[in-house]
Order: sequence, then C-alpha cells, then structure tokens
Amino acid sequence: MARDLSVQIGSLTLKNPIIAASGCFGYGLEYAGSLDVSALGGVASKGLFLKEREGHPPPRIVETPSGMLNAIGLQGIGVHRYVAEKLPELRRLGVTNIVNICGTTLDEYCEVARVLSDHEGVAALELNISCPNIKEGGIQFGCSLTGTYDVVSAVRKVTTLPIIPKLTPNVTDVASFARASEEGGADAVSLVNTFLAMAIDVETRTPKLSNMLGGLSGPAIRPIAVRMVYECHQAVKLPIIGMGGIQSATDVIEFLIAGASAVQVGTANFVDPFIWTKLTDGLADYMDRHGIGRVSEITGSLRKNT
Amino acid sequence: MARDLSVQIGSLTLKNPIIAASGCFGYGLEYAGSLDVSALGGVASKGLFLKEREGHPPPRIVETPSGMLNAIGLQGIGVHRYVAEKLPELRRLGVTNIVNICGTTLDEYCEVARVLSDHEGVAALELNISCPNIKEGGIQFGCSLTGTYDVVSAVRKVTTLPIIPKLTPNVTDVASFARASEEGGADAVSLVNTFLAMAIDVETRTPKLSNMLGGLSGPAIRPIAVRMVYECHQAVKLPIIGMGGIQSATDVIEFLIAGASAVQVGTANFVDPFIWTKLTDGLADYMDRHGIGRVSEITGSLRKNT
Amino acid sequence: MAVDVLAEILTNRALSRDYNVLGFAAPEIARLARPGQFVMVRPTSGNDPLLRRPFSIFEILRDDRRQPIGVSILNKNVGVGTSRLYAARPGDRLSILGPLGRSWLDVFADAPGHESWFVAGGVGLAPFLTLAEHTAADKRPMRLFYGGRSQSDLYYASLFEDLGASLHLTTEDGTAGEKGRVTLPLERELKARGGRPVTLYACGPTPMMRAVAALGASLHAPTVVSLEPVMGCGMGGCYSCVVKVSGADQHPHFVRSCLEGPVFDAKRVQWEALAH
Amino acid sequence: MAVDVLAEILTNRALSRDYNVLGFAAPEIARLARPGQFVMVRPTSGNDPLLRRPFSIFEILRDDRRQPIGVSILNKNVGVGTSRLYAARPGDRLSILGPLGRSWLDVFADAPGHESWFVAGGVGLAPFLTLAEHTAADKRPMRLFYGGRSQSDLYYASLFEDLGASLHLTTEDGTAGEKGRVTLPLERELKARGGRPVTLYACGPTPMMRAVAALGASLHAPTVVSLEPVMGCGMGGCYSCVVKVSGADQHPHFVRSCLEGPVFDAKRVQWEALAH
Ligand SMILES: Cc1cc2nc3c(=O)[nH]c(=O)nc-3n(C[C@H](O)[C@H](O)[C@H](O)COP(=O)(O)OP(=O)(O)OC[C@H]3O[C@@H](n4cnc5c(N)ncnc54)[C@H](O)[C@@H]3O)c2cc1C
Ligand SMILES: Cc1cc2nc3c(=O)[nH]c(=O)nc-3n(C[C@H](O)[C@H](O)[C@H](O)COP(=O)(O)OP(=O)(O)OC[C@H]3O[C@@H](n4cnc5c(N)ncnc54)[C@H](O)[C@@H]3O)c2cc1C
Ligand SMILES: Cc1cc2nc3c(=O)[nH]c(=O)nc-3n(C[C@H](O)[C@H](O)[C@H](O)COP(=O)(O)O)c2cc1C
Ligand SMILES: Cc1cc2nc3c(=O)[nH]c(=O)nc-3n(C[C@H](O)[C@H](O)[C@H](O)COP(=O)(O)O)c2cc1C
Ligand code: FES
Ligand code: FES
Repeated sequence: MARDLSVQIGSLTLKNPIIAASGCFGYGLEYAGSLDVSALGGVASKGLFLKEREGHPPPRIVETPSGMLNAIGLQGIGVHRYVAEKLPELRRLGVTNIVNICGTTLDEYCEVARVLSDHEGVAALELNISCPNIKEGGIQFGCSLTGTYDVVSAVRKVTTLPIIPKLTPNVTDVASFARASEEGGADAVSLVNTFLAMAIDVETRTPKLSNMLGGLSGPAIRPIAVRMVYECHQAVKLPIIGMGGIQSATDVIEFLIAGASAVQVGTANFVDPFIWTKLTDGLADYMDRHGIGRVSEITGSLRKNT
Repeated sequence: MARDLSVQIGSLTLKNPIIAASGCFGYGLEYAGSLDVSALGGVASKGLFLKEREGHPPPRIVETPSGMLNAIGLQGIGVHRYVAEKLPELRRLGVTNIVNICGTTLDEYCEVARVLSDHEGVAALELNISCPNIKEGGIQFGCSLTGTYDVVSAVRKVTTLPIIPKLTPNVTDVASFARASEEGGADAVSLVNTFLAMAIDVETRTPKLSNMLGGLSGPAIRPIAVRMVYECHQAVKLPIIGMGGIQSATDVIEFLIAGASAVQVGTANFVDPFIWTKLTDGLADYMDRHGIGRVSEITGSLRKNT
Repeated sequence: MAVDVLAEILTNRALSRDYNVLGFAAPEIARLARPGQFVMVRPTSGNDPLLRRPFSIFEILRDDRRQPIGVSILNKNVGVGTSRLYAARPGDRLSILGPLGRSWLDVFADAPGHESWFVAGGVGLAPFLTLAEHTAADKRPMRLFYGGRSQSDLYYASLFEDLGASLHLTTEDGTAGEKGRVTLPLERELKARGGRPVTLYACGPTPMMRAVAALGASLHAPTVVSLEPVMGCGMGGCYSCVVKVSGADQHPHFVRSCLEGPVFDAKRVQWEALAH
Repeated sequence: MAVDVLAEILTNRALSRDYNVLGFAAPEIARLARPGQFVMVRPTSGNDPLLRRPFSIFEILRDDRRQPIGVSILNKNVGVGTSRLYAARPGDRLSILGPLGRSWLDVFADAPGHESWFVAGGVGLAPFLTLAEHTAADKRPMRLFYGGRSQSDLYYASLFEDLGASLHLTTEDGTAGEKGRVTLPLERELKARGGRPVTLYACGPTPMMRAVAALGASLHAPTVVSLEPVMGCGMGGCYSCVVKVSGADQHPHFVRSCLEGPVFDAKRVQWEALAH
C-alpha cells in the first residue's frame, strides 16, 4: 500500500511525525555516533539562551512513579556557540533542527531568533515560554495570555522561520494560550512542557532537587497531556505538536487522534535511545492495518462514544 | 516514647492524620465487614448531592501508568438516604465522618449542608467544588475565585460544622483558591482532587471512558500534588488536608512536611484496602526514629537546600 | 469478610500459550470461599500495573487430609496483568484479596428437584468447578455445556465428568466436540428436556451470556450469569464495576457488581447497557 | 558508539544478602568495552522503575576460545532498581546499553614506568577488574587497596591477586585485613614508595575518593577517580549527571559525566560541588 509518513507543520515538512523533545536529546550530535539522527522527524534542541548558562547544581533529576522530575536549569552553550559548533555538523548529517529558544526578555527571544535566522540549517524555532524550573525561563510569558501573544508576535517580526510556541500545562485553560499564539502569528504550537512538581526526602526533610521545584515528565502525565492536546485542537486551526509521556507507537497514535499533527518524545528516549525506529515502524504498521495513507488522516480523528 | 498521632483540623480532632479519600471508600460501611473503620483518622464519604444520581455509564475507569482515570459521575444515594441508611450505622461504629457534598447551585450546597447539620455523627463537611468529570459537579465554582468564595461563605452561614473546600489542581494558581476559601470562612482546605485527563483506544479511535474525560489519580500525580500543598501552605494559615497518590507512610510524611496537617488516601486503597494500619504504623515508627512527639511538628517542616 | 494474603505461588501449570492455572497458598481465603466468588490478585508488588485484577476462584486446594490450603485461578493471558500472572513462578509471592462478591447460590436458593446446567465459554469455565463440587455433594444432576474456539481452549472438562456431570462440548472450528456455538446443544437439550426443571448458570463472553439468558427466558429455565466488568477495587469502594439491572422497583439502576454480583439473575440484567 | 542489547541473564551469583554478580549475554558490548566504561541496565521491561541504572562493567565474559560473549556487573542492592537486579533470574532478559563513558585509560595515557595502584571501596571494586587485566597484559606492577565495612564486603580480591596485584585489604570492623580506612595503608605505602612513580585509580564512596585525591595531590601521585552521580540517560541527552570540574580555561564548569566521565583527573574535580 502507498503509505506516507511525512507531515506538514505549516510550511515545514517533516519526514515523519516523531521528533526528539527539547532537553532530552542534547543538541542531537550526542546520539549521532549510535544512530541515524537524520531519520527522525526532527530534533528539538536543548533550550538556548543568547549566552551560555551553567544550570542548577545537582541533584537535577529524581525519579517518581512512571515519571521523573527535572530541574536542569537550562544549562546550555548559548546560541552563538550552537551555530558555530553544532549547526554545521547537524546540517552535514541532514538533521531537521527545531531549535528551542529561551529568553528572559522579549529582546533576548528576538535576538536569539535573529541569530538563528541568519544561519542555514534551522528548520523552525520552538519558543520555550514554559520552562517551569527557572524563574527567568520564559514562564513569565507562558503563564500570561498577553505575555504569550507579545513574545510570539515580537519573534514573528524578526524571522520568517516557522515559529512554534511551546505551551505550559500549568494553567487553567491551555486552549486560550493556543489561541493567543495563533493570534500572535505562530505557525504551530507544541505542548506540553513539564508539570511543576516537587519531591521531598523525608529523612532529611529537604527537597530532593537542589532547585526544590522541578518539572514532571514521562508516562505519568500522558493522560493529562492528551486531554490538553484535544482541547487545543478544538480551539485553534494551528497544527499541534503533542507530547508528554509517549513511549510506544500506540501512544504516538493516541496523540495524533486527539489532534496532534506531530509528536515529541522526551523521557522515553532516556529509557530507550533506539526507540525511534520502533515508533515509526509501529505507526506505519497501524496505518497499513487501518488502510490509512497519510498521517494527517489520523490527526483529530477521535470519534465520540455513542 | 510518648508519641501522639492525633491532629487538629480547626475544631475537629482526628485520632490520626490518615483519612479515606472521597469516592474511594464508598460510604465507609462497605469496608466495615473486613476492617475496623473507626481506626481511620476519618472517612470522606462518596460525594453527595441532595438527590440520588445514577452516574455515568461504564466504562468508568481506565488504568494509566502509575495511575487511573475515573469518570464515575458521582453516582450516589443523595443526602437524605445517607442520613437515614448510612449515618446511624457509621455512628454506631464510631467512624469520623467527613461528608463530601456536591451541588449544582449554591442553594443545593446549602441545603445538603443543612440536612447534614441536623444530624448527629457528621464531623465535618468537605465541599466538593472540584469534580472534573461532571459539568454540574461544582467545578464551575472550583475554577473561579469568586465562585469558590461564594460557595464557602454561603455554606458557612448555614452550618457550624467545620467546612473544608476541596480544591481542584486544574488551575494556574491553586494557592489563590486556598486564599479565597480562607476569606470565605473555611476551616481547612483539602487538595488535590483529580487532574482532568483522557485516554483513547487507538483501534476504535474512541475515548476509553464513556464520559470521554476523566480524573487522573494515583502515584503518577503525587509530585504535582505535593508541590500544590506546599504552595498553599505558604499562602494560607488554614490547616491543609493533602492528597494525591499516597501509597506508603513515606508518602504521608512527604505531604506533612510540605505543609499538610492530615492526608487522604484514595487510589491506593483500591490496591490495598488494608493499607491503613501500615500507614499509621509507618508514621509512628518515623516519629519514634526522629524523636517527634506530635504530628503537627512535621507539618510544614521542609528545610531548604543549602 | 475479605482477607488479603501475601500468598506464595504453589504451582503454575501452563495449559497453552495463553492459559495457565496458578495455585496460591491462602488457607484463609480457601476456608471462606463459596462457589462463584472471586479474588482480586495484585499482578506485581510495584505500580506496573497499579490495580488488582479480578479472577474467579477456580479450585479450592486441599492437603492430604482434605484441609483447605489455598485457591487456584484459571488465567487467560490477555494483557499486562494477566501476562505477569502467566509468567509468575512458584515461590513468588503475590497479594490476593478475597473471597469477594456473591455466590451463585446467593442468587437462587437451590430449587428442589432442579437440574443444574452450567454453560461456559472459554475461561468462563473458572467459576464452575466449585459449583460443580457443591452440586455433586448435593447429589443433584448436572451438565456442562462448554464451548471454545478450538480443542486447545477446552480444559478440565474431565474434572467435571469425574464429579458426575454430563458433557456437551463445542468448538468453533470443530476440532473437539460439536462444531459451532455452545448455545446450539444447549437449545437442543433444553427443548428435549421434557418437563424437567432446570437452572442455567452461565459465564463467558457477554454475547454468549446474553444468548443463554434469552434461551433461558424463552424456554423457561431460570438463569444466573456471572458478569465480568472492569473492577477497580472489588470491595465496593470505587463504583467502577456497575451493571445496569432492574431493581425491586422494576426500574433499572447501576449496581456495583463486586457487591451485588458478579452473579445476577439474568432477567434483571439490562444487556444493552453493558460496556462490551 | 553504544548498542542496546536485550540480553539474557546467564548467571546470578549472590555474594551476600546485598551483593550479587549478574552475567549478561551481550557479545556486542563485550567486544567494544574498554576498562572503566559502564552500561545502563533497565531493571524491568515495565515502568517501575522507569529509568535505567548505571553500572560499571565488572567482567568481560568469554567462551572457551576466549571470545567475548558478554559482560557482568557487580550489583549492590540499595534501592528499587538494584533490588530487582538482585532478584533477577537466569533466563530473564533485560536491556543493557553500552559501553558508555570514557575509560580510565582516556584520562592518563599509560605513563611509562608508572605503577598502577587501585583504591576501591566496597562496590567501587567493579571498574577495576578490566583495568587490572589491561595492566597485567602490559606487565605493569599493580596493587589493590580495597576497603569495606567488614569481611563480607570484600569480594574477588583473589582475582586481582591471580592477575599479579599485591593486596592491601582493610575493614572498618577489623574482620579482614587491616582495621580502619583504606586510606591508611595507602598513605603509608605512598610515603614508603621512594621515588617510584605511581598513578592512583580510585572508586568508592565520595569521601573516600576525595581523601584519595588529597593524598595523591600531596604525595605527588596523579589520581583518576570514577564518580557515580545520578544518571538519567547515560548518553548525553539529559544533563542530569553533571559534575563541576575545572576546564582547560581553569574555570569550573558543569560537565556531563556520562560523556566526559565517569572517570576524571581528580585535580579537576570540584569536590565541594558534588551532590553527595
Ligand atoms: C468477577 C470477575 C471474574 C473474572 N474471572 C476471570 C478468570 O477466572 N480468569 C480470567 O482469565 N479472567 C477473569 N476475569 C477477567 C480478568 O479480570 C481480566 O481479563 C483481567 O483483568 C485483564 O487484565 P490485564 O491486565 O491482563 O488486561 P489489560 O491489559 O488491563 O486489558 C487487556 C484487555 O482486557 C480487558 N479487560 C481489562 N480488565 C478487564 C476486566 N476486569 N474484565 C474483563 N476484561 C477486562 C481490557 O478492556 C482490554 O481489552 C474476571 C473478571 C471479573 C470481573
Ligand atoms: C558510572 C556509574 C557506575 C556505577 N557502577 C556501579 C556498580 O558497578 N555497582 C553498583 O552496585 N552500583 C553502581 N553504581 C551506582 C548505581 O547506579 C546505583 O546504586 C543505582 O542506580 C541505584 O538504583 P536503585 O534503583 O537501586 O536506587 P534508588 O531506589 O533509585 O535509590 C536508592 C539510593 O541510591 C541512590 N542512587 C540512586 N541512583 C544513584 C546513582 N546513579 N548513583 C549513586 N547513587 C544513586 C539514591 O540517591 C538513593 O539514596 C554506579 C553509578 C554510576 C553513575
Ligand atoms: C531532563 C529534561 C530537560 C528538558 N529540557 C527542556 C528544554 O530545555 N526546553 C524545553 O522546551 N523543554 C524541556 N523539557 C521538556 C520536554 O521537552 C518535554 O516537553 C517534556 O519532558 C514532556 O515530554 P516527555 O514526557 O516525553 O518527556 C525537558 C524535559 C526533561 C525531562
Ligand atoms: C474512583 C474515584 C472516585 C472519586 N470520587 C470523588 C468524589 O465523589 N468526591 C471527591 O471530592 N473526590 C473524589 N475523588 C477524588 C479523590 O477523593 C482524590 O481527591 C483523588 O483520587 C486523589 O487522591 P489519590 O491519588 O490518593 O486517589 C474520586 C477519586 C477516584 C479515583
Ligand atoms: S470494583 Fe470498586 S466498587 Fe466494585
Ligand atoms: S546521564 Fe543524561 S546527560 Fe549524562
């Protein structure tokens, strides 16, 4: 059967809908020695500020039931070293780079976007306005509707690259943030970032993370993330990149049915760095079994119970 | 060592801080044939409206990684049958009854509260303003600050029983709802109710729950719930009853350290209906090992990382 | 009264690639159990999966002096929990909670002079062995109508024969017994029974039970069915396991099948409201 | 390059109530592994626990013709994941990913004429056996300083003796070897070594490694330590495993120990910034 795994996110074409999630795949090159990174639908880079950042002291992660908390604190090399040290090799490998960008001010987002727009090899910008574990990680934008609108429309003015604000789940009505993104001129939205959470060592009565608060990811959050993708799909026309706890092809398909056009996989990559072919094979198999020719036919195809 | 497990929630004294969560322990009598229900700190009843309710058609639950979704739809016998058929036996057994009450209008909450206030054997009222899976389950109050204030202050006028609004986690800033409850005259707050979520059967492309949406509970949500309890403890003076994914004494203590004065256990009771003595024994053992005489010394005792 | 036992697995007999029988050391449960009751088994001590799974009590295990030492379950591997139980090893310990629910015998008091006919589909055989032992002790005539997809689905029929039951086996592929559905011989035998009063007991896939209920109604045989809804707790705590049945007032209500079932008078069941 | 192998467990030798050695059939990893590298083992195929756990490669397992057929790990049961590995049974299959990280040999190129002294605390022995084999093949003199709480913590010392290492054993309770910390004989021997150049390799509890690093610095022995931070992925993906080390610019930076470690020149390590 003719079956096509490629998907369209605005003007961006991905060879398949399965993307490595930001902060969970380094800059992509870390994995290039062990697997073919260009075979992924895309790689969302570790979040980049204008400058280098040290991040939080360890412990930075703690495991929780079917999930994990992280408070990495956006350690990173900054956008200038990224374009100098990482991008050329990523281009050479043919990786579809979705660069995750952060800022403490509107100007910083715009400046990072400008630098990236000046270089070949960037496929899209994912605006991280939702990192829960640093105060200046954009969450001040991501938890306010006007803040979201402002950052999206500001970045819109400085780049022709597709822009994809990444929404936080730590809000009452995520769909309204998708709407604000749409109005601001976004090409797509991605969701969810992690859930603000904490864990305490009861013997010492101290937080298990040096930063006290961290972001919950992994299979634990999947049912909430699926619901949020569904709500956004009802609310906006924008393509949606869904994520949160995906660890199998079935999970990928669940997000697609709920309304996602593509998905990202984060925590599951830690457990199984070779998960990618399993996911695309499983999706292809599903499409064959159900006589589906294009991934977009699955997107938003939820039937109501009778 | 002299060690006392009792806790004070406003004017209410509980023999220990461990309460069966609403909707997870029937009306209490279901378990009376197998265990001593009066040994629990308290029993939060299944949510009660004024009238009987049929609830949603099955399937009503679905398991998810380290958690479960439920959309029971508040099936229940109504407050009148509760006081006639359940309360006398519960009183005879010496159960501390925290009656979980629901309403579709302010008047209904008040009327249910009045009926319960007229009967002996009710220790406190838990105001369910947070059931995520029925439209008229009070969530219209629980997701609005003025709605929360209104329902708490209205019920405050009709009863002298301790009132404990139960907060939803599906909001941006749960602490503001604790504040609204405090201003409305609540004696304590309890949190968290379940997280709005969904799961899809990818083969049929239909929701796994007949109601489509359900509430996520169980260990999966614990780190988010602990964070929310911590936030509320920072924001209000009211005692807090914490819950969400507790399945061991360590988890109980984690909530206490974060700021809870007592806790509720829901999903874990399904897995282990004899969990109660394990939890109180584990708490007692912890207090002995740490030289703690009263549970209230643990409440809010989180130390910051240095 | 239910007890929870962290029970050692005594035996795990694989019957095929997807059926096995697990024996648990749980004398407390074995002593309390009545025919048709069930247990909630925790497939692991961890969280994956989180919830217990309901299983009919298959056998009461006894020692040489016929003292109850445990129970077994007949497990069909259909998913995450049952696959752990398929792979469990003797010596492992798993929590099992029971006995739970009502017994077949709670639905109809043994009607004098009635024959007991059991109608089982596949793993639906499980709740019948204890009932057959009870019926044999009563010296009441019994028959087993037992259907499966193929020969390899039909286990343990000989145990029933040993207890004095006459057998009517069917398979969909004809590899054993009569070819076709189990309702075929059932209908034939019901029609041929003359005036003898018969009570039907059925457990298996929902469509099969529904068909048996219809036969029972039209051919005047009181029918009891053992339903298998999803169950979160087994103790009446969660209200997940409801089935719609008509009450004393003749109106349909959702009732918890872990408390009021899993066995029901088939006449009360609102079949169209069942989840599957 | 790392590979992931769904490896059959060949052997599980329990050494005590909390130590065991698990052998995995993973020839691909065994062929690639270099001394001091590690693997990420998935303790179950399910989600409890979710993440893999890092373990030093203890032995390279070989068949009769000395062909590599797998690796073993020396496991200390300290929590949920390691307890599953303690209880694992031959025939079980677990995913193991590796080899990962840098080798001891990547930190200092073998300095000509240097003696190799290994300093191990408890389960910190694990990354030394492969190094000892390498050192023996090089015909370089070596010693093992090996400390534990008591005799039952000191395993496999004889393997090192067989390879030609001289042993300095210590226990805190005096049940074997010298009584006291492993740094006691180390300091004595370092001081007594005359002009002989020595490289120290240390793995064990952080305070021990820190003490060894201090001795190495003051007594002029280059020191390599193998750190054990919490690791989420082992591949450089998550940035959880950072340790603060001084870089080429002499400024301290967080670097990922799964990529730049787990072995580090002790001089670079900012001990006060370590998580424990
Ligand atoms: C009173 C009672 C007695 C039962 N007795 C037996 C028995 O003796 N032997 C036996 O093999 N099975 C029995 N079952 C069914 C058994 O409980 C389910 O097969 C089991 O829970 C499936 O668990 P799983 O984790 O393997 O499946 P999952 O991975 O959870 O799901 C796999 C499939 O099984 C279905 N399923 C899940 N839970 C149930 C459930 N409770 N009932 C029916 N289908 C379900 C799901 O919808 C899904 O299609 C009984 C059920 C009840 C309610
Ligand atoms: C490179 C490397 C090599 C290692 N080699 C070995 C080895 O050969 N043999 C061996 O027994 N152990 C080794 N460890 C330590 C081992 O990884 C941990 O003991 C294990 O991850 C604990 O898992 P758990 O699920 O049993 O513990 P958990 O239940 O997760 O935690 C129990 C306790 O162990 C601590 N812990 C958790 N993860 C780690 C970790 N990665 N490192 C140290 N402490 C941790 C926790 O803080 C907690 O106090 C190594 C660690 C690293 C980083
Ligand atoms: C260790 C870690 C680091 C992360 N770093 C980032 C980041 O830099 N930028 C970002 O937008 N999201 C970051 N995330 C969030 C993930 O991209 C993703 O939104 C989230 O983990 C949910 O997906 P998952 O459940 O598949 O992991 C991080 C997540 C983890 C676990
Ligand atoms: C099956 C089920 C039914 C519930 N019914 C109610 C209810 O009637 N009223 C209410 O306030 N909360 C209800 N809850 C929420 C629980 O009381 C509790 O807030 C939530 O489950 C989190 O705790 P847990 O993780 O320990 O289960 C229900 C939860 C479950 C799982
Ligand atoms: S299974 Fe929980 S009420 Fe029946
Ligand atoms: S363990 Fe993930 S980056 Fe090192």
